[in-house]
Amino acid sequence: METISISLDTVWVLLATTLVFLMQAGFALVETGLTRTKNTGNIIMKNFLDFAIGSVLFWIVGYSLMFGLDVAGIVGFPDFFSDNSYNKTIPDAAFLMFQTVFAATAATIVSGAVAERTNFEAYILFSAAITLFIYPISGHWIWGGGWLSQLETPFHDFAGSTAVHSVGAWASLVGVIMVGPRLGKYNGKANAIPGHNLGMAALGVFILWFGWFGFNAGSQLAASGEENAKMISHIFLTTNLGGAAGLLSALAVTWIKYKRPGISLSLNGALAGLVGVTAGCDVISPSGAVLIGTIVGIVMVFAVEFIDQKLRFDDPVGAISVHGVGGILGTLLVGIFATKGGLLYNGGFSLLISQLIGIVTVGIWVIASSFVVFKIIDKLVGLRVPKRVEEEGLDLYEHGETAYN
Amino acid sequence: METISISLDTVWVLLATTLVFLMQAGFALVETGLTRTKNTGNIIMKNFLDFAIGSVLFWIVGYSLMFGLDVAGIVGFPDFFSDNSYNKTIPDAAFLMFQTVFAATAATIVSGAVAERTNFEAYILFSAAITLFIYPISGHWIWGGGWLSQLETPFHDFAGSTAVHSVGAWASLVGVIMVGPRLGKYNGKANAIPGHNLGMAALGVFILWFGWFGFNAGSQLAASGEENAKMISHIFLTTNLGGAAGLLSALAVTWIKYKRPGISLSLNGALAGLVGVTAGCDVISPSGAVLIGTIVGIVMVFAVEFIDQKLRFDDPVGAISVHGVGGILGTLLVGIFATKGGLLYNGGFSLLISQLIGIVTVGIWVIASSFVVFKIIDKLVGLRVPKRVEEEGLDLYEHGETAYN
Amino acid sequence: METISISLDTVWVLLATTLVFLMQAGFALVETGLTRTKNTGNIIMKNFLDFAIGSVLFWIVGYSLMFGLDVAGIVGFPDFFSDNSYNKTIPDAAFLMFQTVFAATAATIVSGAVAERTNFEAYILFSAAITLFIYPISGHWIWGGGWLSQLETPFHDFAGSTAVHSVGAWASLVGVIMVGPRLGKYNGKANAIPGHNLGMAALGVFILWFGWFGFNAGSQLAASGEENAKMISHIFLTTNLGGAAGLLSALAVTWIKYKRPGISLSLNGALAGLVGVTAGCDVISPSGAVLIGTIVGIVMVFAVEFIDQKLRFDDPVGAISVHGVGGILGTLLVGIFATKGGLLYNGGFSLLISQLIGIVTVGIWVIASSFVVFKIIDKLVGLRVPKRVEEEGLDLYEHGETAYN
Amino acid sequence: MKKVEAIIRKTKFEEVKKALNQAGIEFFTYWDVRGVGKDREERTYRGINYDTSSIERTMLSIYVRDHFLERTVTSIQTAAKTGEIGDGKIFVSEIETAYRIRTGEKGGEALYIKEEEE
Amino acid sequence: MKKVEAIIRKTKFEEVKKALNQAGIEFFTYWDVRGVGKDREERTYRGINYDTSSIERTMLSIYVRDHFLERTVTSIQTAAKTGEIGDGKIFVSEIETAYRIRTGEKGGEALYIKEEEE
Amino acid sequence: MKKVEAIIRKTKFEEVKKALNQAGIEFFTYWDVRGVGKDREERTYRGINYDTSSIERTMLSIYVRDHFLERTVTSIQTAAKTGEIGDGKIFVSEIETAYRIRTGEKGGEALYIKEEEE
Ligand SMILES: Nc1ncnc2c1ncn2[C@@H]1O[C@H](COP(=O)(O)OP(=O)(O)O)[C@@H](O)[C@H]1O
Ligand SMILES: Nc1ncnc2c1ncn2[C@@H]1O[C@H](COP(=O)(O)OP(=O)(O)O)[C@@H](O)[C@H]1O
Ligand SMILES: Nc1ncnc2c1ncn2[C@@H]1O[C@H](COP(=O)(O)OP(=O)(O)O)[C@@H](O)[C@H]1O
Repeated sequence: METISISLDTVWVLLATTLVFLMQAGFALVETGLTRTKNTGNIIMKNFLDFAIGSVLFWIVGYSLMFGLDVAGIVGFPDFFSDNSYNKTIPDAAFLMFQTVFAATAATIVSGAVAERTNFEAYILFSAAITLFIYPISGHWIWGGGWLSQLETPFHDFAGSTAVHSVGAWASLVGVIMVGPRLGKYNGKANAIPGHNLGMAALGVFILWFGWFGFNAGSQLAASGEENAKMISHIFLTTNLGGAAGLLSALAVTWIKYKRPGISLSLNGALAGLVGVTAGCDVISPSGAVLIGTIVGIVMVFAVEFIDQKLRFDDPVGAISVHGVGGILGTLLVGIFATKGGLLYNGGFSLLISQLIGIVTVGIWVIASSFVVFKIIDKLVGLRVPKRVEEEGLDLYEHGETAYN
Repeated sequence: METISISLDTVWVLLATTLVFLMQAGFALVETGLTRTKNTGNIIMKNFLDFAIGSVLFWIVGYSLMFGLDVAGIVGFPDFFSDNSYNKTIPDAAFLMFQTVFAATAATIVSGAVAERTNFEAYILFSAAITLFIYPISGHWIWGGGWLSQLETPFHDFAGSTAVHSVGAWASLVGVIMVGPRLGKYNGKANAIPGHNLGMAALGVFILWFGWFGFNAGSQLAASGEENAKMISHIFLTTNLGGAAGLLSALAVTWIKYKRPGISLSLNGALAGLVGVTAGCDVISPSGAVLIGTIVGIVMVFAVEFIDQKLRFDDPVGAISVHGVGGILGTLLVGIFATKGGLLYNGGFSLLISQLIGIVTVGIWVIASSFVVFKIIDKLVGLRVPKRVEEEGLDLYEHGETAYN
Repeated sequence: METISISLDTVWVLLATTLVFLMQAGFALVETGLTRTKNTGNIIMKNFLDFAIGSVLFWIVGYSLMFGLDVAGIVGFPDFFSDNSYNKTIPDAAFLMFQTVFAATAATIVSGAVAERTNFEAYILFSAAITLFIYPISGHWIWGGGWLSQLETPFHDFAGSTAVHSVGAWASLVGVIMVGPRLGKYNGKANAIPGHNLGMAALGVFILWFGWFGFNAGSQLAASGEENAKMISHIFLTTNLGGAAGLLSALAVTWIKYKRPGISLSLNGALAGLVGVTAGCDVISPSGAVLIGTIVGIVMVFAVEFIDQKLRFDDPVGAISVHGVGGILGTLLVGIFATKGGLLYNGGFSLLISQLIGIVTVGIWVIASSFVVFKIIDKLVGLRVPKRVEEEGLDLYEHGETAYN
Repeated sequence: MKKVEAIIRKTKFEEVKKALNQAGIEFFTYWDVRGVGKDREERTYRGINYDTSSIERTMLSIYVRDHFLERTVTSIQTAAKTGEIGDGKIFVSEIETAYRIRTGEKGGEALYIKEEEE
Repeated sequence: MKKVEAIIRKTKFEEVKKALNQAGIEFFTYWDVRGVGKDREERTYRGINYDTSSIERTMLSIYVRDHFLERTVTSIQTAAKTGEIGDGKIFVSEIETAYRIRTGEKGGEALYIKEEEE
Repeated sequence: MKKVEAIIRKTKFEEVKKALNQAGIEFFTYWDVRGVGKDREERTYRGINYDTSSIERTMLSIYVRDHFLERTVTSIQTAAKTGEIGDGKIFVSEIETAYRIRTGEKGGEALYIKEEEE
């Protein structure tokens, strides 16, 4: 390969890395915006720590577990401080950086779900575990040459609806259940605990959308040559249409269901749409993207209601619905909408089945490992802050600093 | 053309697309910052919907009206879901995406101008109309091979002072007049209704400036080859100097006129300067950019005062002055400052006249079509919210959600 | 050199320019977040003016002083409006733009340090001086072919730990001392004056981190060819690890020292880590980056305490500790951790000594020149606002506008 | 001396202020409050309806000498009225004494600028 | 007519509101305050410990007719109590008169909807 | 029992708090208010001058037993004074009764910690 192609690919991947990096800010804003003033500082810290810890641990350990020499299809061969080359085209450091910001994304999803009542130390430990091995192992199955990528019809998850988003969501689910709901959330009925700043949340969604172009189109890992140029352009289009359709459909549902166009659920809709098209952004048509975005946007609203009011799992930002439901559906629908191999395009059921296998096994892995990790952490430091701390705010008691003065 | 050049051009256009995309966040921040707390959620939603609706409709219809096979110089041949190739160098999807974010920019300008009293449904319908046909048709004249680009001395609007910004501003003007001023804005005298968060507005301006590099330099649609490399670098320089000069001159005017350096008008000054150099960023010298930025920045402040206090058109964020006055002046001054063809560079009057023709005809088109569209919408759903809703805030009554809790 | 390489390098530098540009927003957010509501508008204006004035003055004068034909190793030959080519590979305008956003960064550091009590006019004058000649002259020594780059073992400051950050910090130090502490900061003991919005500050840090990828990797000024591709990837990795380590170490120190994980100091830690690796990001290993980030993060916390409580210099945002202590240490540690020439890698002391010489001489230059400039400004317009203005807020009295309404 | 507390619509603030000024009341203090009253507006947050009847209001606190009481109440009454539910209330109570911090003046004097009235 | 001022924990607001509603108190006004009290929590900002004992509280202001006083106090008392330091206080004072802005009704009448009670 | 309401400059808050503490007043409540008074400062927003005389102030609300009244007033008076227009005012009114929510104690007892005073 020519060196100029390598250079262009490298530039592409590095710039995609910066875009994905900024998604950390997007998550921080969405999560703080949808929670209460008194916990703002705590959530910010969790988001920064996710990224900082993730950057260090993924580099030291996780990266090799994910991309190292395949061991029985299950895990990469551990190789601390990653001085091996896991990608043939772009420089190692570029590939590592791109994968690092992905790993950090998976971790950060959890922080919103368990916000406002989780012990800070407990959260840090869990966040470390997710980048250390939970995410890398299922990641290895999908992207590191592991068994899911060795299926006859390989599991297709282009940019991580399952590998990143569902992983974060399954871990969130376990966390939410084990930590329990916020005080006052369920007393007899489910109560609304409105977020303190929808402007922040909205900015966060814009920034996430912005970063998502890097997330999806960067996953091509190349831009040189006509094929790559066409592909990344195509991905831009499907990604954008997915987000737009998710927003519009969630808005429509809230408008019909609750008589008025809901703000925070529409924002979630955009994110759900983006999550939804992430798995298949390379193999679906623009119309497919609109359909997937629409389906995911609609289901997400019902999921939020179901999880919050029926199951009574307290997920303040809707992480499980957005990343979990969005991730599962998005991955599954690849089996239907993929222009090559999808059910609708006469591809039969084999892709759909592979997708289902991937979704389920990753789910089992993440639920099981998260459960064990949370249990251990609970023993070590306790998952939950004391009642008083939760009431008066984590900022004041856990950090001794308040966000607004 | 070599494939590596195509690849580089594609990367350039796609990254410019992400930058322009983020301008949506910039607009949302400026508009919410300069209005009141009680309408924050509503403005956010309008900005998201602009983009989501625009993304879908422009793809389905607007794109072909703008760039399709020229029909009598007036409009492109409609071709739904755009599977034709309208650009010879970069992939279709890249060109479509770049044009989509431009279309969404034109639409979003209106949301600020009519903020705080417009019926949400009415706004959505208007926003749909603008990306559906108002913007694409005048856009066709300028960029799609229509009659303005066929003039003997073609109308020159490199990145859209007229095609994008003035279009948004003319539509804003019609909207502002037809919707009427906010309650309490004019009772005997013109009253100040201070924006609720200048920090948000300032962040918005920074983000817009950031995005503007993509807006202007991306409009080159190419980066490969020495000529293109020089041109995009040149555009960076003129764009930046235009914004800086606009900020400084508006600041100076407020300082002299009102004795103190005004904050929100200086922010508008930066935007006006950026709008001003958008038309000619490729053909003016750096000094020309400073001069255009300065002129536009000065005039903008007087325009805000004139429109607000003399004409009594209530434009809470100054959209008409920034994008309209900035857009008109910027386009016109190309005829004077263009280093090839400009009056000052011995180019005679022919370019100036073409510029004038473009400004006027686009103005007439947008005013006329917006008027008709607003009239129809008024009949259908009514343009204005009830008094009570306006008083207590659109967030509460139209969305049943408040932004700050 | 092939034109496609030039094009790719240009694209790289221009995109890095946009990233660095956005750091202005990052600084504005950090500085407003860590100060009080009543001065928000003032700080925003200072940040905008830094950039606008810097863009104009650096283009007219500073650029040639920095990069013009070397005069005795001290300064570049002045050449107004810079129409010479100072860089052989990329177009002039691209190089000028990249250098402009760097110059503006140096200037903006000061605004936070002297926030909440400095006369607006005085600040503007000082900000002009820094881009006009203070920064360009020491910049010439380091990057413009001046004497520090002619040392036998040349002073190594890849992306500006000294050239940019320390320059800003030294000027801040002089400013902080000459302007004096805020009212109520020291009465008997040192008092806490908490910042008004940690959410803003956190977003600012995310944005700065984002921009830093452009700041450091863009300083390579090239991306084409395998060497460049490897180098910019490497820089991404070291930059990111430096920031992460700085954050984690500062967090750890506050946790131990103050019993609880501090929020605003951890944010400063990330910035200090980033400043720290800026000088050596190209020549240190990833582990070196972690070590430098850690050292700087730790020392920064003690420095904040020492400067604030022992020296009683009132630096509301910690600019001196972050950019000064971070800049000095980071530059010095290159002499130890550089994989070629560093003490630890058997390179002996010569690099370390060069680093020391650079640190000290730049310090002397900036302190001396800043002192003179501040003295003159003090005579001309006075450095400090009246007591009443400081008490009730600069927004109201200096701008006649308040940020929050 | 009396204390007049008025809970009014935020949107009526400017008018009430003007009316008070015209009635010669130049000094008062106000802040944002939330009122729970009859004018309930249902909200929906993420699918949960919550009848928060709380709407933003402005609380005015005005300390006046007795002979100013009537016109103070009347000014507010007139200017703050829309006739729709939710206009708010005015409450009057007794204040024992007042001090002007700047001068230390006590009692009624604290409430007006002596030189101006004479 | 009495004015009941209660300073309660922010976290107890919803419960207090419900208790008041059940006791027939449908109208009141509240806002955020900061309380300085015994429940000090030390803060550290950038290395400086500052003992700010101020904690966010909610102030309720409820104007009631005399025969409603007791149940108002009792409702708050019960619903706002956690038993830990910092639960807050309730204060009762006399109000001379009240006006309903919407109708101009004066006195006790201003506090209830006539038709409803009859 | 008395209620002392003081409207002071925001910038004087820390000093007033310290002065109150020294005078033995450990409990009080405060919040941000806007004061309309003589110290007008003209603003300009987007070219429109608007004379907003409203400036940010802090309202303190302190409930004290009668024998604490004087020192409370004096402390505030002294600590909040700058001598320039806009220093604010102090108002005193009668409180009928008080309750401590935590214990249900009533009257004067609600205002001090019994064990501590004895
Ligand atoms: N008894 C009360 N105590 C405290 N605040 C009250 C009381 N009655 C009304 N208010 C305040 O006045 C506002 C308007 O009163 P409301 O009863 O809704 O309208 P109206 O007076 O027109 O019947 C309420 O939102 C509440 O803030
Ligand atoms: N005398 C007082 N004046 C004003 N506010 C008071 C007074 N006493 C208590 N408060 C308010 O009540 C809150 C809780 O009171 P505190 O004394 O801390 O708890 P407790 O009543 O359980 O002993 C304080 O934070 C303060 O806001
Ligand atoms: N009669 C009043 N009622 C309510 N608030 C008042 C009254 N008089 C003064 N204030 C408050 O006190 C603040 C300072 O008072 P001002 O009259 O400006 O200064 P001074 O007391 O020094 O003459 C005002 O901003 C206002 O908030």
